[in-house]
Amino acid sequence: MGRRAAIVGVGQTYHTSKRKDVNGQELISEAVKRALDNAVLGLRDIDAIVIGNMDHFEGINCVDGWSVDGWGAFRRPIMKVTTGGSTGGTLGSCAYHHVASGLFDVVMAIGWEKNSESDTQAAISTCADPILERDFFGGAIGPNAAQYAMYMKRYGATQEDAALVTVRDHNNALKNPHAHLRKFITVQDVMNSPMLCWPIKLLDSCPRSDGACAVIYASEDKAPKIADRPAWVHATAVSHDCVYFGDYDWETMPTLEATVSRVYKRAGITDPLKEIDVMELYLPFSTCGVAWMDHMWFCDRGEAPKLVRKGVFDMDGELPLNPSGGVLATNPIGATALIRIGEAALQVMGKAEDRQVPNVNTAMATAFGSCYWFEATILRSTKP
Amino acid sequence: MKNISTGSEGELLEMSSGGAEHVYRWYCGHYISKFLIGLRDRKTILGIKCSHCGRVYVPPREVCGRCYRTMDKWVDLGTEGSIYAFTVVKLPYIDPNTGKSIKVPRTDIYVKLDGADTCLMHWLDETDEKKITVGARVRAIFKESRRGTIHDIECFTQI
Amino acid sequence: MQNETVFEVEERGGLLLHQGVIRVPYTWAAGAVASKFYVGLRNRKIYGIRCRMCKIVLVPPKKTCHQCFSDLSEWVEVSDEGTLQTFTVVHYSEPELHPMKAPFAYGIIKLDGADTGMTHLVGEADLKALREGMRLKAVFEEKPKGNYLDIKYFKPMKGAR
Amino acid sequence: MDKVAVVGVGQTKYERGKTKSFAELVYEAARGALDDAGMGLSEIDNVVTTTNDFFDGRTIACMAVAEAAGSYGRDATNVEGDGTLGAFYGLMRTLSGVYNTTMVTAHCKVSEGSPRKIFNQAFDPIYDRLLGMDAISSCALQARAYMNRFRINEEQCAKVSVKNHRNAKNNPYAHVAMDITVEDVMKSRMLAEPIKRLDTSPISDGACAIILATEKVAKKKLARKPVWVRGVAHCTDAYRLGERDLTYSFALEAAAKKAYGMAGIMDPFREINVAEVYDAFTYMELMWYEGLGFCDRGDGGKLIDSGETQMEGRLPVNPSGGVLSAHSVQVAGLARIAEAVLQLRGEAGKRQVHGARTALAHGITGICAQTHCVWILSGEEG
Repeated sequence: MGRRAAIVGVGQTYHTSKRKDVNGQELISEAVKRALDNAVLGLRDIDAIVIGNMDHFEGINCVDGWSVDGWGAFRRPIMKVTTGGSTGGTLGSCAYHHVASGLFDVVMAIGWEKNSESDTQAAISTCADPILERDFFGGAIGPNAAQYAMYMKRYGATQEDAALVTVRDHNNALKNPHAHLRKFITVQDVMNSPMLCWPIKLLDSCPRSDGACAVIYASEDKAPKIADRPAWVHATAVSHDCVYFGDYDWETMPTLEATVSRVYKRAGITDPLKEIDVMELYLPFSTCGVAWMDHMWFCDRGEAPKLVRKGVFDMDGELPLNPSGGVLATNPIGATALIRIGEAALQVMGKAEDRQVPNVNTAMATAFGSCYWFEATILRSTKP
Repeated sequence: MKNISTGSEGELLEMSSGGAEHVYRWYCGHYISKFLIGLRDRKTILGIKCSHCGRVYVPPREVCGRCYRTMDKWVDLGTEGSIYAFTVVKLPYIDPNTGKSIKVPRTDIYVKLDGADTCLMHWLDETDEKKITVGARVRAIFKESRRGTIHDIECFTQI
Repeated sequence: MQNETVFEVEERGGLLLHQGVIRVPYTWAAGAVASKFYVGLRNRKIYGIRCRMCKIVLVPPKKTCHQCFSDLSEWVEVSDEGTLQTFTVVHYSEPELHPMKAPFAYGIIKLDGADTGMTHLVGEADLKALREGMRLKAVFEEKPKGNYLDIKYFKPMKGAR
Repeated sequence: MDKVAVVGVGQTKYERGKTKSFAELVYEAARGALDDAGMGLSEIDNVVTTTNDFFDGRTIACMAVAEAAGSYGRDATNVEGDGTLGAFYGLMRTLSGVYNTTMVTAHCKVSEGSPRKIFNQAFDPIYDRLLGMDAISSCALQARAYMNRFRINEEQCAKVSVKNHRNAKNNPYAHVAMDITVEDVMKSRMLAEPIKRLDTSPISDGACAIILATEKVAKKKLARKPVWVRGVAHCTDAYRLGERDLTYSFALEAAAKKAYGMAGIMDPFREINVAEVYDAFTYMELMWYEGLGFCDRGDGGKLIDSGETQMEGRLPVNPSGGVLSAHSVQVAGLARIAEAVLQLRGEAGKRQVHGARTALAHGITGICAQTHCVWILSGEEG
């Protein structure tokens, strides 16, 4: 039961604050073409497609049907999945299960967003329950700011610790030609940037971008014929427990813990710091790059600031995080988590160019969104 | 039909949705209705307890997700609790309800009501973050005229 | 408090119903291809785009052919006259959606020189006399705004049957 | 394809103005499916919800139903589109070797939003959205194109309405069940020619859930007779109406052919015993007859005239009353699967097609049914 599957191609647009030269369909088509080129495939080689975004960002219903106009999904099997910020993770997982089911051999996942087409905070606020929580939900910043406020109080972490995460990710982005924000910054720059939502400042926060990403998955028979070094999917996992934002327990981060424990277990990982070579984490705010690290089996509770200060997660550290620059540098929301998977795959495939971490055999990508919904994928250069 | 030159990058246009609005009539459901009527008629906050695991949920709901059992033990949580988390929103954004910018600063809080295991979201009447502390005791201030909405609580205030 | 959303509240048999509104404004980039189409309408010209592979002219134009996935760049001007492929006369009113008052007609019109149909309104017509195959001509908006209604509607041509 | 069975189904009654919240509706259906299967939630290892953000009036609409669908503590995911597609993803997860039992839910409260405006949002904001078309007016274009091409008359469409609304009287979950005549349909208010009030489906709220299980689990859990998934496929046509052949659904034909191939069906009209198809409008049922290969292209009208798709005919279509009798948008396709399952178990009550061994369930999504999904189910393992 179940077939093995691997990622064989990755394509993304360049990401920027506003693409006026292309509409959504045309933006998607750019990413699709690049993924096909990357895998040296034609559209006719694709057996099925999954697409996703967040509906209220562009106000387009049935995006799956609409999108085919720009990129030739004409007369193919296509479906749409969406889970908010984690949509990209959901897409990757959906494409993987398409292949693993044995029903399709080569499947493309497409994530996209044109955040410039609406007010991102307004659109994201509509994810809160309209009767009880919408008026009190200041977009995605609110809960994360509150979480880090608690974290600082409890563990003596500082705003500078979070700034180190921004500096790391932004400066990594300098080597990623697709990244949206590419400017050298320092801790001081972060500390001096305007306060958005205490203690989160402008540079602690992800941008909003226009962009698209496509990732091609292939079956165990097809993958080695398409790619020299496919990135094999060893495990995916997801956890979604809450209904209201007020339900979540930020001290224990139960959905993050559940997701990583499930995915580590399924991939046979016991010591991620040693066994995983690179991670592309969905960190929407720099503060998450501190507080969330406590829940990923890297260290004991409250120890994350020390790891960050020591540079454990830097490009030359023990476990490089976000060589691409991560979400802090690029954030077309429906594509963001799929870019994490795509970047992790490129690392395994040895195709990450200037941002390549040497000798990557195991990579992990995560997704975050919705009501504290986490997803994770583990990729390896070896077949499961 | 005649061919025309492809031309260079010309003007780039945008389409606008204008003031489009979408009206919804949401039934609050059997549990939230009771919760809101509690605010309206009794100036109290109702939670619900799972008789299997003992967790007390607010807002109340039909099913305890952990035990997957329906709940029927209503709990009167009163009006006081402590700040579990807060955030002072300083950057205005478009209010999806009105299409207009929200007024800032605005303090969103997560209140852990005494006796509850989850938090209620609301506003705090203090916008200076230096004067707000996590764990501070707060009390709900009710409006004089109440209609059965979450805004029957005007806001929370630090005791 | 400021920022409060005022719902209309109804109570029915001990259950509450809240009426709310979502008003998120959108601005969609037309992209270079659709922009060119609209600039054309401003000058009362209707542009299509040809796919050489599929040997078809697409109106309205698009950047990529939906059939063969090749990028298109060969612009053509098509006629403002065409043939009605199918239509419907709408009898209900939906003022926030409908650009015309009911009864009015929608049709799919294949313009001369195009291989695809264009959905649009049919105006200045005896609605009872509409027929498939009827010849129609575009009526342009006097003050174009850069959107689909810069063609106000298509009207039956004189003597069209 | 490895063997997967539907081991439990649950539906709410479909009505306009349901007072339950999204979560309460989904719990009713999901609990119903578990009870039907004789399972506890602990035996479910993953969940697929099916939602639409526009109908629910909130983005990430799946949030609201997480606990109710049983997502707590297990892998969960969400499909946006028809319930047949949600179920398809559930099927793929069940087949992947990662999971053994999948809960699939769908919910919709069409009555709470403005369905016409919501449907209009499926049109292209760059081009034709400003025309203000919705499901009725766009489908009217398709209805006329189809009817004109094949000389299908309005009375033939009306017969679908008469049949399905009458069948609905035997279905306790149906929303609109009634005895009407062809004349009643013909005299009902004209909405968008040729579509009249009684050619359309109602605005319904409701939820549906099904449980999919691997062969190993299905053979262990025998609270109900397992119903086996024998074939399933989906396909999408071009987006713009002017670029499609509106008179025939290529996407449906492609999906049906693939599903039939998987199930080893050569002659669908003779080998399928009951079909539940997505008849959002009367003309659709006739068009789907053709796309599904129940008759030749253009013969949909003749097939309804023949009476063979009536309850007593050779291939009863929509014994439940179909979507014309209950149209809760994302739910409707999943409800078709649930109904097919009840038929194959012999538990469809007064709407039972006697001796049904092979059933077809069909779902659509998009403008003028741009996407189709076809399921072939059987009481036999094959």
